[in-house]
Formats: sequence, C-alpha cells, structure tokens
Amino acid sequence: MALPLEKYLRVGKLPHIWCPGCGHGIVTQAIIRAIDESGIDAEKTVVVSGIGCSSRAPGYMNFDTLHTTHGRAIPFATGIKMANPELDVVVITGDGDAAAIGGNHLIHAARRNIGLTVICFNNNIYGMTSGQYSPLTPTGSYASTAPYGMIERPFDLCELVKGAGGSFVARSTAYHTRHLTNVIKDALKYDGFSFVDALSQCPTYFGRRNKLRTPLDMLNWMKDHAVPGASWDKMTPEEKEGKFPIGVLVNKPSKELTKVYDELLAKTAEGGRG
Amino acid sequence: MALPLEKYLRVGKLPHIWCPGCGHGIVTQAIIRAIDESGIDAEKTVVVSGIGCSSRAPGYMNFDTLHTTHGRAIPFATGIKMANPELDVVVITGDGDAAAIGGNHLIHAARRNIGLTVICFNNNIYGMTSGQYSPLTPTGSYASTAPYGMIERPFDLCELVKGAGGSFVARSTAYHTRHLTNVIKDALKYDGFSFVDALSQCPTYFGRRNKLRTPLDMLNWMKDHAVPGASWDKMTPEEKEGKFPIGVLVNKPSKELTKVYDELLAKTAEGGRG
Amino acid sequence: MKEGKPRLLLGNEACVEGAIAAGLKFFAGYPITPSTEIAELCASYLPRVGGKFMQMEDEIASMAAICGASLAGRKSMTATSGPGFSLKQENIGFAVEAEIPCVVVDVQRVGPSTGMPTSAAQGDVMQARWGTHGDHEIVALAPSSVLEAYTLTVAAFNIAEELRTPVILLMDEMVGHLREKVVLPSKSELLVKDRAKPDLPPGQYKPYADYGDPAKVAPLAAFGDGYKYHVTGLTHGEDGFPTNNPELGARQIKRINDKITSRKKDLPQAEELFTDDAEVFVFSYGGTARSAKKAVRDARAKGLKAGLIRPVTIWPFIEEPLLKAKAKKPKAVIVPEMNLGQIILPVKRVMGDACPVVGVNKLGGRYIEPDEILDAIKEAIQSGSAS
Amino acid sequence: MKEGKPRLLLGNEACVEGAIAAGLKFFAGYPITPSTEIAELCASYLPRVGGKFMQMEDEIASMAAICGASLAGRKSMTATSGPGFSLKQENIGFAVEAEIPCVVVDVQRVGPSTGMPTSAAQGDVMQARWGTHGDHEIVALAPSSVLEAYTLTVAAFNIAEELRTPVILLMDEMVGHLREKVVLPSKSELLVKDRAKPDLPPGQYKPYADYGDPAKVAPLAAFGDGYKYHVTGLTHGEDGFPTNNPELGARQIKRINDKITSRKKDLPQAEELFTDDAEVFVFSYGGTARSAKKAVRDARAKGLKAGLIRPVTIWPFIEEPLLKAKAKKPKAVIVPEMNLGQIILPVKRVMGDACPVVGVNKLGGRYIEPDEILDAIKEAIQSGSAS
Amino acid sequence: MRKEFRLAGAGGQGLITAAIILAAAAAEHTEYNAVQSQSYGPESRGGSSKADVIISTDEIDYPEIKSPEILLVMTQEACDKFVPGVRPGGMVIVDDTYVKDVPPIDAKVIKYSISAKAKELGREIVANIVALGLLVGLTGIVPEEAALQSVLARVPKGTEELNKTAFLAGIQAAKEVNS
Amino acid sequence: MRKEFRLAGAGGQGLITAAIILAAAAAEHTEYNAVQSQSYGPESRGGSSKADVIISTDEIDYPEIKSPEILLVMTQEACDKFVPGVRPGGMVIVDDTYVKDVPPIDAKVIKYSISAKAKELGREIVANIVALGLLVGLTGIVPEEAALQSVLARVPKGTEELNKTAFLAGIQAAKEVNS
Amino acid sequence: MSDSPFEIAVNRKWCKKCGLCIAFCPKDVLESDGEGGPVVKAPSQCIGCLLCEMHCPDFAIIVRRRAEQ
Amino acid sequence: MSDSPFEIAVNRKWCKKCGLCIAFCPKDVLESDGEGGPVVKAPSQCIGCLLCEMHCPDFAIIVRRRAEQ
Ligand SMILES: Cc1ncc(C[n+]2csc(CCOP(=O)(O)OP(=O)(O)O)c2C)c(N)n1
Ligand SMILES: Cc1ncc(C[n+]2csc(CCOP(=O)(O)OP(=O)(O)O)c2C)c(N)n1
Ligand code: SF4
Ligand code: SF4
Ligand code: SF4
Ligand code: SF4
Ligand code: SF4
Ligand code: SF4
Ligand SMILES: [Mg+2]
Ligand SMILES: [Mg+2]
Repeated sequence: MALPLEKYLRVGKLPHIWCPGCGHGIVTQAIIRAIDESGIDAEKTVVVSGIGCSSRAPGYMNFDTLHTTHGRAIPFATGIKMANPELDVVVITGDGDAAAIGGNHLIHAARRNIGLTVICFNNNIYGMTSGQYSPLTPTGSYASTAPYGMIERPFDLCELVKGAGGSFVARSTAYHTRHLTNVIKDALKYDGFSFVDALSQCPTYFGRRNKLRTPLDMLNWMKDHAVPGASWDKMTPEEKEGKFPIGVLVNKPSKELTKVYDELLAKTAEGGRG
Repeated sequence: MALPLEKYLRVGKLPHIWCPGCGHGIVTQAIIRAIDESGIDAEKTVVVSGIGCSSRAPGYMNFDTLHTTHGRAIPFATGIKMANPELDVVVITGDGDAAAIGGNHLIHAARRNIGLTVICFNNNIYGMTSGQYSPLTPTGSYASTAPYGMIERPFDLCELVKGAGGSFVARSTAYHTRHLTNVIKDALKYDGFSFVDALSQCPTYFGRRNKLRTPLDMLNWMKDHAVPGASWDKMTPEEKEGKFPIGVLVNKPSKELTKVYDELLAKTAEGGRG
Repeated sequence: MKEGKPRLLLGNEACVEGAIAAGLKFFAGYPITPSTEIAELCASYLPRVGGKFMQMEDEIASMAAICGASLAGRKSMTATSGPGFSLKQENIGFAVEAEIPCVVVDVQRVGPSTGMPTSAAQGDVMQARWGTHGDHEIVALAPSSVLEAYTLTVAAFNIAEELRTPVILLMDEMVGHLREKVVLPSKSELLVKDRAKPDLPPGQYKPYADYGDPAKVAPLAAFGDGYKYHVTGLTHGEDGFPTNNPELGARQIKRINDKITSRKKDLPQAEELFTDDAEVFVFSYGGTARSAKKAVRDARAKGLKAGLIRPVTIWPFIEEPLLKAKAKKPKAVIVPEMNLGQIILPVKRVMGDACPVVGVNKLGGRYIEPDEILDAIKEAIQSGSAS
Repeated sequence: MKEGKPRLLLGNEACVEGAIAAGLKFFAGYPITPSTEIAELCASYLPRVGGKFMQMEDEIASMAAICGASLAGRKSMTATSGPGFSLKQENIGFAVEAEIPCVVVDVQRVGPSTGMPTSAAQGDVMQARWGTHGDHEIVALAPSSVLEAYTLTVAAFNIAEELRTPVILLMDEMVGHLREKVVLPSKSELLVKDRAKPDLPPGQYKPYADYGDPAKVAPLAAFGDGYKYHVTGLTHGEDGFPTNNPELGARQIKRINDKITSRKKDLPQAEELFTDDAEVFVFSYGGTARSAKKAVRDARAKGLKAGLIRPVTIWPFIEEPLLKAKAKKPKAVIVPEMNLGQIILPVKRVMGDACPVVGVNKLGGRYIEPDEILDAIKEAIQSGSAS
Repeated sequence: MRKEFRLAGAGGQGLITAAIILAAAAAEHTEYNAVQSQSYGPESRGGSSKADVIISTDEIDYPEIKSPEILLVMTQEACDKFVPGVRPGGMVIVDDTYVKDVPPIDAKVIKYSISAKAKELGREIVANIVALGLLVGLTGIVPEEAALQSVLARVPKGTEELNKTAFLAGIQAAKEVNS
Repeated sequence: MRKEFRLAGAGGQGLITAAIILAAAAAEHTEYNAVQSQSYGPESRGGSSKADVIISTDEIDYPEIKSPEILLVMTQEACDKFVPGVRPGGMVIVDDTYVKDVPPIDAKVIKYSISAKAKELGREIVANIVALGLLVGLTGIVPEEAALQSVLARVPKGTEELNKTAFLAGIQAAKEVNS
Repeated sequence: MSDSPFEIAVNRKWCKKCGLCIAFCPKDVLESDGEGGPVVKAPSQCIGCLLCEMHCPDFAIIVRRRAEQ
Repeated sequence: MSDSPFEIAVNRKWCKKCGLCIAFCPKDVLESDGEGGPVVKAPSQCIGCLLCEMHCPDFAIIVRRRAEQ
C-alpha cells in the first residue's frame, strides 16, 4: 500500500535536510509504514529523539514530537511514558546519540523494561557533525577523527542491549525495507522495551571516505553482509566473520515497567509496606 | 601468606570509615593480596575510584591513588593509561558508581579494550548515601527509595560487560576470598580491559532491610547462591533461577588499546595516511 | 497530612509535602547528600497519592525525565545537590529553551567538586543563575525556614506552571536538614496554579506564541491531547519548529528572558525588618538569613539601627529593596554568605558608589554566627560615623 | 610547521597548533559544532608528534580523561561548545579542587540548549566563571584573532601548568571559524612553561602544600614517579587526604581561589587603544572586539574621543583598566556583546555610579556591526555633552 | 524560656531519634517553638553522633547551639568532647554504662546506667528512649504524656510496647536519681 | 587597497575551498592581509553555501562583508539572493551553466559556463577551480603563479594535474571574456 | 497511456536525484533524467512492488493502485 | 604457650567486632570477647588457613607463620 504521506508526515516541512541518498529517510518511511500497519493511534503516539541527522526525523513526523538533547532521548521518553502509560512512545536515535553519549540511558531502559520502542538509525558515523567515528564505526574504517583508521572495537548494539537485559532486540537495514518495516511493527507490538538496530547509510561522510561511493553501493553492502537470524545461529565463527544477523534476535515476554508500577499504585492505595 | 600490611596500606589512615562487617574491606584485602601475589610494581600502579563507600578504598591503599567524581573513575583511568601505558591502572568502583551513573563509561572501556582492571564492589545498594536501590538491587528487595520493594529488573553486570564486548569478565564474592583473590590476579594479568564483579555485603543498608541480619548471613547467602562457572553452563534455566555463576566467565585474547595506539604512532611517525 | 496542626518537620520533608500539595505527580532523581531525603520521601509518599517516583541512572536522566513527564501533563520535580546540579545544567537549559514547567531543588553543600558532602554552604548561588550555556533567565527561590521550604516549593510550582519555565528551589543544608515546628497552611489557604491549556483547535495552536507582551505566556498542551506539536532545544519559531532566521531567533531568546524579568513583581518579594530607619542594612538569604535576623534584632536591642533585607526570590535579582535602601544613604550594606561572595556582586552593582558593601563570608561548612554579623554591623556604624 | 612564514589559518586550527607548540600530548574530546575542527586536527596532528587523540563517549568522559592524563604527566586539552561545556562543568570543578593543569576550549555558539549550532554568540561568559558548583575561581582567556587563538592557547597551557588549574579558552564561533593571515612566533620566541616537579623525596612531598603565600603553588608529581600520593575531589589537607575540619577546609578552598586572584597581574592584560584621552570607552572582548576596534577607529576618524579596552583575560576579572578609565570621569562605557549582557555586569560593578554603562547586545547569531557600536559612541558623546 | 539540649554518643545509639522525639513533643504538643538539628559525619555511617534541640517560647532564628544547658552523653568520647562546652550551671546526664570519667564541670551531673537498663528491659537498642525518659523526667521540659505520645508516633511499628516500657523506666529513673 | 569577494552556490560545489585558496594566495604569497569566512547552514550538509574573502593592505578588523565588490554565483538561488547586495560598480561572475537570469545590477556582469567547462575537462568537481582561475584572471588580485601554488597546496593529492588544468582554463577564460 | 493498475507519482520538489528508485526497480520502469532523478519510462511494466517507494529517502516517489485514489 | 607454627595478632584499634573471623575459623581457635571481637582461645589449633584474616574487613587480624617474623 502506498504510504499515506499526509497522514503521518508534516509535508509542509519537506523536503528534509538530509543529503541525497541518505538512509535516514528510508528508515523514517519504514517507521511510518509500521505505525500505519500496526494501527496504533497517531494522536496517542509520541516520537522522541536526541540530536543528530537521525534525530531530525521527528520534526517531519506528524505526531507529538520531541527533539531533545544529544543522547538523552530515552530518559525524556521514560518520563513521558511514566507520566502517561497510555501513550505509545517511539524513540528515534542515531548510533552516536544512542551508543556514544546516550549509551547509559539505552542500557538502563532495556534493564527496566520500560515500554518504549527505540529505533537506532545506525550509519556507523556521526553524520550531523560531519563524519567523526562513532562507537559503531568498524575497526579500520576512516572517519574525520580517524584519519589513520579506526583503532577501537565497535559495539554490537544488539548484543549490548541483550547484555543489559533487553527482552526485545531486532536488527534490519535500509536495504531490507519490507523486513525492516515488519521488524519495527513487531517492536511496536512488544509490550516492554523494544530495540531495533536499523542500519542506515551516510553516503556523505561514511560512504565517500570508505570506498562505498554511492548510496546504492552502501545498500548493496548491507545486502551482502546481512544474514537472517535463523541461518546465523547455524553458522561457524569463521562464517560469521564480517557478517551480521538480521531479524528479531530476542523476544521474550517480561512485564512492562509502567504496568508493574500500576500494581504498586494499587497496592499502596490499599496501604502497603513503606 | 600473611598480608604485608605496611607495604600496601596507608596504615596511618586506618581504621577505615566502613561499618562493622562491611564487605568492602574484604574485597580491598583481596585486591592487595592479588597485587602482591602477581608481583606488579607498586610504584607503577595507580588505583582510581569514583564516589561511594567502595570508592573510599584507594585512600587506604599505598599507591598513586585518585578518588574522582561519581561514576567517572573509568574515563579518568583511561586518560592515565593513554598518557602512560607503562602504568598498571586498577579501578575500584561500586555498583552505583559503575553501573548507575557510570554505566556508559564501563561499556565503552570494555568495548575499547583499554588496559584497565575494573573491580566493582557490588553490594546491590548505594551504601554511601544510606541505602537507596541501585541497578543491582534484586527485584523485590527493599531499599530507602524502594519502600514498597524494588520494581525494576537488575543488571547482570557480567552479561552487560560481555554484551559490550568485554573480553575478560569474572565474578567472585566476599565469601570466596581465595577465589576472589585468584580471579583478581587473573584480571590483573589480562592484557586488556578486565572486569571483576566482586560481590560485597552492606550489612548496614542492604542486610538489615532485607532479612539478612548479620554480615555472616550475607556471606552465607553468597555461598549458597554462587555456582562455579563450569557447573553453571551445565545447569537448566530452572536450576539457574536465583543463582549466579562465579569464576572467570570470559577470557579471550584481544589486542589492548594502548598497544594498538603504539602501532598507530609508529605508522604515523613514518608518515601514514591522514 | 494533618493540616493546621503544629508539626515538627525536616526542611527536606517540608519540601516534599509542599510539592505534593502543589500537585507533584512525578519525581525523578538520583540520591545525593544532603538532598536525599527528598527522593526517599517522594518514593514513599507519591505512590500514596497516585504519583510516581523514579530513581534514574543519573542526574542528567532525572532532569530529562521530569521534562518528559511535564510535557505529558504531569507536574514534575527533581532534587539534587552541587555535583548533581552541575550535571543537570544542560537539560535545565533545555527546559528553559523549550519552556517546560518543572521544579529543580538544589540543597547546597560545600564545593567545589565533592567538597564536604554533609556540610552547609551557599556556593551554588551564581551557578543557579549561570550554570547552563547561552543566554537565559532563571527563577530561583531561597527558603530560610522549614515553613518556607514548604511554601516556596508551592510557589516554585506555581511560577513554573504560570511562566512555563524551570524554577530552582535553592535550599542549603542548613534548612534542608533542620527540623522545625511548622503549621502548614490548610488546603483552602493554599493557592495552587495549574498550567493553562490551549483553547484553540490543534491546527491553530502555537506552542511558542509571541503575543508581543512578554508577560503573556502561551498555554501548554499535553502530549496525547491531540495537538501533535513539536518541541525542540533548537532556537525555534512560534510553531516550535527550528529556525535559522537570526531575527526570529533573537526574538525568541529575548522573549523567553523577558517573560521572567517582566514578572519580577509577581515573584516572592523580600522580607524586610527594621528597614524604615536603618543606617546599616544586612542583605541575607537562605539559612544564613536566620543568623542575620538574630544579629539585626540583637543590634536593635543595643540601639544600633540595623535593618534586614531578606530576598526570597534570588533570581531574577530584584533591585527595589536595595534601591530604597540606597536612597536612604546608608552607612553600609552587609552581605553575609556561606561562600566567597556571590550575591554580593549584584548588591555591589546596585549600590554603586553609595556606600561600602561588606561581605561576611565563611567557608568550610560552618554557619555564620549572629555575632559575626553583629560585629560587622557595629563596625559599619562606627566607621560610618567616623567618616 | 613552517614558522615565521605568513599563513592563512583557521582559528580552530591555530588553537591546535598553539596547543602542540605548548606541549600538548593528550587530547580527549567529543565532536560538537563549532569546535569540531579542533578535535579533527588533533586526531590528525597529534600522532605525528607522539601525542594521542582520543574521542571519548561524551564530554564528561573527555574532561575526566584529560584530568587523568594530566596527572600521569602529560599536557592535556579538550574542546567543546555550549552543550558540551555544560556537561564538563562537574569535572572542571574536580580539576579546580584537585588542582589539575589542563586546558578547556569552549567555542561559543548560540544557546541556550541546542540553540543555533553554527551561529556565533558570546553567551557562555558567565558560565565559564560560575558553571560548576561551589566556590571557585577560574582563568578564562578570550582570543579576538586567529593569531591570538594560537598565542592564548600557549598562554593557557602556561597558566594551567604554573597555577595547577584548568584554564578556559573562551573562543567564539566568529574567531574559531575565521581564516586569517598570521605569522606564528618561532620556537625561540615562544615561552613554554612546564609544571614544577617535586624536589622533595616521596615521604615529604605535600601535593597540596600551603606555603602561606597563595602565589606559590605546590609542584605536581606525575603518577608513576614513585610519590604514591592521593588526589581527591573532597575538601582535603595539604597531604591530599580528605578533611572534615572546617578550618582546614576553609583554608584550602580559600587558597585555591587566592592562587588565581593573587596572580591577576601575571595574566594576559587588556589591549588598550586610544584610552589616554578617551571620553567614551568601549569595553569589548573576543570576536566582537574586532567590530569594537573598527568602531573606535571610525570614531577617531570622525574626531570622537573613543577608546577601546579589550580584556584578554576575562576571568578573573581585571579591574585596573576600568578603574583608570573611571578616574577619567568618562561620559560612558559601552559594552558590546553577542549576548543579553554578561561582562557588562562586572563592568557596572566597577564603574559604580561614575557614568552610564551601556550595552550593545545582539542575539540570533549575527555579529555586532562596527556601525552599531559607533552609533552608541556618538550617542554617548552627545548625551554626555548635553547633560 | 529557651532551653538548649545536646544529645551525643555513637552512631547507632539512636540519639538523633531521641532528639527528634524530644523536639516533636515540644513542637506538636506544647505551645513552644522547637528546632532540631544534627551534625552529620563525612558519611552517615559509623563514628560519633550529635543532635541538638532548642525549645523556646520565642521564635528561634539561629538554630545552632554553642553551649547547651542540658547535655546527654552516652560514650566516653562524647563526654570528653562536649562536657567542657556545657553552660555553667547547666546539667549533664551521663550514661555510666559507657562513660567512666566525667571532667570537672560547673553543672549538675546526673549518672545513670542507661544502656544497662535498656539491656535489662530486653534490647539495648532502646537505650535512647530510656535516656529520653530520664531527660524529660529530670527537666520537665515537656509533659511526660506528650513525650510518650511522640515516642509512640515515631518508633517502628511493633516496638511500641518495648519503647513505652523504656520511656517509663527513664521517667522512673529520673525520680530515683533526683531523690 | 581593500577588496571584498563573495563566492556563493550550492553545498558540494567547492566554493569554500575556492575562497580559502584565494585568501591563502593573498596571505601566503603577497603582502596583503586576508581573511576568509563562511556561513554554515543549520548543519554542514546540503543546501546553499557562501564564502567571503577580504584582501586588504590594512589590518582587517571586522571580517564580515556587507556588500561585496566581486561576487561569484554558481546557482540561480545564490544569484537571486546575493546579486542585489553587490557594491555599485562592482563585478558579478556568473556560472551560466546553472544561472539563467541575472537581476539588473549596477555592476559588470561576466558570464561563463564554468561548470560546463569543468565537465569538459573531465570532472565537474573542479568547477570551483575553474571559477577561481577566472576570478583571479579577471581581477588580478593576486599573481596567477601565487594562486596556482595555493591551488596545488590545498587540493587532494593525486588531483594536482586536473586542478592545474582547471585553474589555467579559468585564467584563459578570463582573457576570452575580457576581450 | 498505460495498462498497469499502478500509477507512479514523482515529487520533483522533494526528489534529490539519488537514483535509488531506479536502481531498485525490478522491472526497469524508471530511468534516469540524466541527473539521477527518475523518469517513468515504462509505466505499463510496473508491478506495484513498492521497492522504488520504500527505498526513496525523500518520500518523493509514490506508487498507487489506481483504485486507491 | 602454643605449639602451632602460627601466630595470630589482633589489632584492637582497628577491629570493629563484626565476628566474621570467629565465624570463619574452621578450628575454633577464636572466640568472642563478648562484643563480637576475637579472643585467641586455642592458638595451638591454628592451621594457618588464613580464613579469619581474609574475611576480616578491617585488616585487624593477621596470622603469621612464626618463621615469617
Ligand atoms: C552534548 C552534545 N555534544 C555534542 C553535540 C554535537 N553532536 C550533534 S549530533 C552528534 C552526533 C550525531 O551522530 P549520530 O547520533 O550517529 O547521528 P547521525 O547524525 O549520524 O544520524 C554530535 C556529536 C551536541 N549537540 N550535544
Ligand atoms: C554526581 C553525583 N551524584 C550523586 C552523588 C551521591 N553519591 C555518592 S556515592 C553514591 C552511590 C554509591 O553507591 P555505590 O557506588 O554502589 O557505592 P557503595 O557506597 O555502595 O559502596 C551516590 C549516589 C555524588 N557524589 N555525585
Ligand atoms: S550527513 Fe550523512 S547521515 Fe547526515 S543527512 Fe547527510 S548522508 Fe544523512
Ligand atoms: S554503608 Fe554499607 S557499604 Fe557503606 S561502609 Fe557501611 S556497610 Fe559498607
Ligand atoms: S513499484 Fe516496483 S515495479 Fe513499479 S516502479 Fe516501483 S519498483 Fe518498479
Ligand atoms: S529515490 Fe527518491 S530521491 Fe532518489 S532519485 Fe528516486 S525519487 Fe528521487
Ligand atoms: S588461620 Fe585459620 S585456623 Fe588459624 S585462626 Fe585463622 S581461621 Fe582459624
Ligand atoms: S573479622 Fe576483623 S573486625 Fe571482625 S571481629 Fe574479627 S578482627 Fe574484628
Ligand atoms: Mg550516526
Ligand atoms: Mg553499592
């Protein structure tokens, strides 16, 4: 079904500021489509972001939208969800926003199982500030602050969130648009903290510097290196080398925090311990 | 061998401020013993901490010692190690210091594989500020800020560090003093980022509130719930319930960051790309 | 809570009760001495009134969470002390820029850095004004008593909601950790203000409307109310969307500042004691003002014409009482502070060359004693007479 | 780098070259417009001189890392802009309290909050002074030109090392992003100071010795040198260990402040232009001072007796040039700032009731034009004559 | 009327609680004004403990006590530290379970084995309430009934009986030592 | 002598680089003072781009240009926006590959298909250097040799030849359009 | 004009000419306008797979089933 | 006094009487001083296992092999 643009986008704010071929528009579209297909109430949906190219997405999306400070989207969103658990709260963030400055909030939200859907537009680079390395920049890649090649190891964001206790973790890419949409739909449906590592391309600052000259090259790189989760589990470490799994990687039920809080409120209203 | 007190402790600063039966003294002793047994040079050893009861330990230890701000011991230590890779840099932190406010630094240091040995005095509570819950307080336990019982899920610190890419991860307890000492020795020997989750008891603020009336009760709880890593792997999820593994849980070689940097320096001295 | 009856309350506890009376429904914080009781009591009391307490991973997250909760329509508060106050600064700036009502309590202790965590100081006075980057005005109130810890917390919420701005309750350890007899105002005596809600339909609502009159502040819709509006920390236009237009940007920054300065007269005014015929004025706030009051009373008992000006609103700096004093050509203004001299700076600015402005400063966590202020009063009167 | 030859350099680049000339060996930072080039150039240049660049996970960690590296004996620096400067405040306070030499560059942009990231402002002036909690003094230098971005960075390192304190290089986008022709001083012209090392044996070394003379600062051993000493952010005694003794605590806080204020005369002094016979003074710093200089020159060309005071050291506030001006009974002091009026506050304090102190303020990222200042000069001279 | 009290001993002896109860009794059950404050250690654990109470008919501006009129000491350390500061003609109440030497002082010195008594009643932890009873009995600063109400309102649920016994034991002791 | 230049077009056309090279040529190879500045967009991507250069025999206090004497425009948008601000009697250099309409203006208007020329030379990306050559050729503000040195010092390694060709093509063009 | 049940709308104001729509179309429906933007060359071939639309970063190409309108 | 090769030193100034040393001694060498601190009751039984020392949070009990001194 064609995208119901006017319903979900602030068309008056378009065209957006993103560069030609930037993956962020593709992922944004997938989110909108997933929201549409999952039938959640747009009036009760809040989209929150930090700072970065990725974090500009909410400005184009026709919901209650909140563009916060760098790295802090998740705690802002936590306050919103706690204040009004009726709301569907979606967080849009970047690899720098979520995993560099915002890493702590990410793992704590995962631990708490607060009902947010966090989608990381992961382009392995700081786009907004012109191409410095991020904690997701692969070792050896070039960036404006890694002129001799990145010497640090990158995170595997899904492993990180899993290690923090996250009970819904998924990954997809800007290449796999339908898959990405479905994965986001699942994340929206999950009652608890859900995290989607959405690989996006930054042709301007990552691609050019790293011999992926066009957006298409970058999308094809995603195609070539992504492995469906089910196949992944059967691969040897050698086969896994350089590849990454996509799909819903963790999905186990666990009571969402505001629901637990509601029980606490019911208890204290009756006069519990304390 | 009896502890060579005078060599490693600032005896003039003792007795310490910790409460009777506090586990932090036990873990501190294990660290000193491990340093002694591993034969590293005390003059080239720096001990860094954040803020908390645990973080007071360096003040009693006869090395170059640095008592920083809450949660930030690891980045301070990172600067020290980068500035002088010859130094053995040990970080002493608490569950609040390392995993609440300092969680981001912990995961980034693990990711980078910078050569620090981080020992978390994990007493499941904020001791210094009188017993608020921490991200390690078990669900259902009581704390001054959880008068109705803790409703959040706790971290598994070892899983968290592993998820962040940590390549040396271990756990022991104040009950298992010899084991703890050995595990810390292994951590000190590891060339890269090493993390030890050292369970400690806070009788004053955790024990009293949670029906573990004496320090001994708390140590016995550790004994009863710890499972050696090897047995752990063979247990069913049901058997694991409520227990935790101890021992060296991850130990895989990976090049330490300052070593990688040295290679970069050698390369740029020759005039590399950039 | 039993209204009207006398009670012995801790300053920090009075703050929590005030907050709840003012409608607090969401508290996010991170423990730190000497503010911790505020978090602990919120954890205990809030669920009983259907509110929520959340201990966040740090102070940055706490400040963020209360902003979020406020946008979702709940009155929100956080509490901290020096180190945490430093960490909150970036998001306090966000609340200023995005005009989010909320209350931030800073129970001051000795700094800088970790300092002396359990000892009293008034060292964050200038930080409260200037701690976050960029041009901004802020409202900060300083209670001197346990009763004021209550009433000014209520006032802080009212101002926050009316002006759509973060309000700092600038306590100090002396007040926060003091237990004192209080008779709290009854519900009917209490003025509680709630934020205005938009009466325009969603399409027409301008969350950052500029009415030309800075004292008029746009109403704030709650997320989920159907307005689907945008909030950002970027400089923005009336619709809330970012602008790069320098004129628009300048106007927005100015408006946010002016809404506060233009309302100075509506903020809690200074308490004055014996100022009518005073020759020497003591200008003192917070816990220290208790010593100052005693010193002024003692001075009067000795026949010395001392007067007290106790600013309750610390920021924006309200000049009137000092200008009135200046007109009386006083012998001196004495400014006792548990710091190296902070509020004395604007006092000097206002007093100009009219008279000496003398600091009585004390560090290291000890209270300033009434006699130290009394000595300064005596000296001022003597040297003033001599000249 | 080719010394002595004229070059076209970016302000941010000159800062990096100055830092390296001063001995920078460790940079930790987190990218943020408009300071990012400083990080990028450090990443590129430092490894070539055996130094290290590290991009940390955030600004808090960056500030922590440079403190650590400095204690390990390396000259260290970080660079940021408003939002990051707010985040660094807690650990800047640590560096103050633990007396750790380091340089913090803040390239100011429009705030508050995210504001206008690529536009110029001077909105962090007061934050530089008061941003961290508790009583503290700070040194902040403001370059007006690309050459000064170089020379003042060198000066910042020298002051940091000599006084064992963090030094703020308070740039603004206007200077940081300006390319200008410069002739850098040669190595031999350059005065580079290194921190004093203890000459006492480890047992006797007092890392926080109080010599009675605040201008004398204890030497700083490097970690690993065998001194096995203790460093803390708690209020501490001469040996570096925490103290709860109020007298000791007060003395320590005072000493750390006095070491800076007592050395005012050794810090970079104001540039003065036509001040001898001026009737109107323009007091201006940073990028805006370029407009001020042009305005003053234009005024002189028109026969108007305007003079320029350009403070180079912003904090501690150096009063002498203003006191000299005050003695001349000027018609006005004009203070142009790309903010709502920050440095004008101490200027007013110093000028007292001597003459009007007039702000020329501009927000929204636009530079103040020379003509706007010239108009203020004209007006001051006219209304000064009229009265 | 203005009376200044200082209660001093070791952390864990519950003297802060006792001081709060005393101040609350005055504040909530009499016409007097009352303030209570305490010094915190570097952290709130271990070490010594000191709590002050001022009860007055006037407004209490400055809440710090320089030389208390009535001092209760429950450790030797507290005794050594605070006895010299007692107002001449004041009163020092000493728990001679732990305090062996009282420096010479121009004040009425009352000795009683407070902690021993508490132990005898079942748990030493109620020594603070025994001490409070003693203090109230000796000074008559607040009506006994008011003080007892305050005790019952502020001790942990389930310990009311024990604390009441302890308080009354203190009152009784006051009669004994005074006689 | 004081000359003010503005180079304006789209992000990615390399006009900032051209401005830097121009200023550097003056600063590093002549006695003149020079400053160069640019406006950044909300972010440094996409959108329009504007770079200013002042070259002067005097000290340059205020670095902002109000009405440039020489304006280079490489997009229609830039043309529309900046042409009206050109100093009367100044010069406007227009890349008529992209600029179709030039508003009437009291200035010398020079049109040349800069981008087309660059494409012809191999890569449109060197249009900025063609433009620079044209500008230097037309104004003579710096010696051609100095400008060329600056070009070679500041373009990516491996592209020197192409850029030299581009620069010389610009110089050549200047002769053509001037004749 | 076409016998496909799908109609393809390109919004030239938003299109940034990245060429992704063209590259992803499995049916060669689209061709480049010379600068990377799409020209609908063979509308009848369109199978409505939405690959162009879903890969467009600029919401600039929308494929609608004619009935949808 | 004892025929054990180990000597047990208790530092009463540091000991906080938590009782852990006593509880952990496998040989009942230690007994409580009534307040939780250790009294060396049966020095001859000491096997030098160090469990007391290593569980002492206060560095207040040290067991040395006599030869060590
Ligand atoms: C506190 C703070 N530090 C730094 C910045 C500068 N900054 C803005 S966005 C960004 C990185 C964005 O990277 P990412 O989150 O990956 O988003 P992308 O632009 O790549 O989509 C940085 C460092 C800031 N705005 N605030
Ligand atoms: C920025 C900041 N926030 C809060 C505090 C207060 N604080 C000091 S220690 C601490 C928690 C300590 O807990 P943990 O790290 O578990 O150490 P423990 O005392 O339990 O050993 C807190 C919240 C602080 N000093 N600084
Ligand atoms: S810089 Fe990169 S991430 Fe940002 S808009 Fe351009 S392509 Fe996208
Ligand atoms: S409060 Fe807890 S952690 Fe702190 S010293 Fe006491 S027992 Fe140890
Ligand atoms: S919908 Fe499919 S077939 Fe039709 S134009 Fe798009 S990509 Fe091609
Ligand atoms: S994918 Fe979109 S932006 Fe790219 S060329 Fe096609 S229509 Fe244009
Ligand atoms: S060393 Fe072992 S046997 Fe000896 S006293 Fe200690 S615990 Fe007992
Ligand atoms: S373990 Fe240590 S502190 Fe505890 S009783 Fe034994 S000697 Fe004393
Ligand atoms: Mg990114
Ligand atoms: Mg802890």
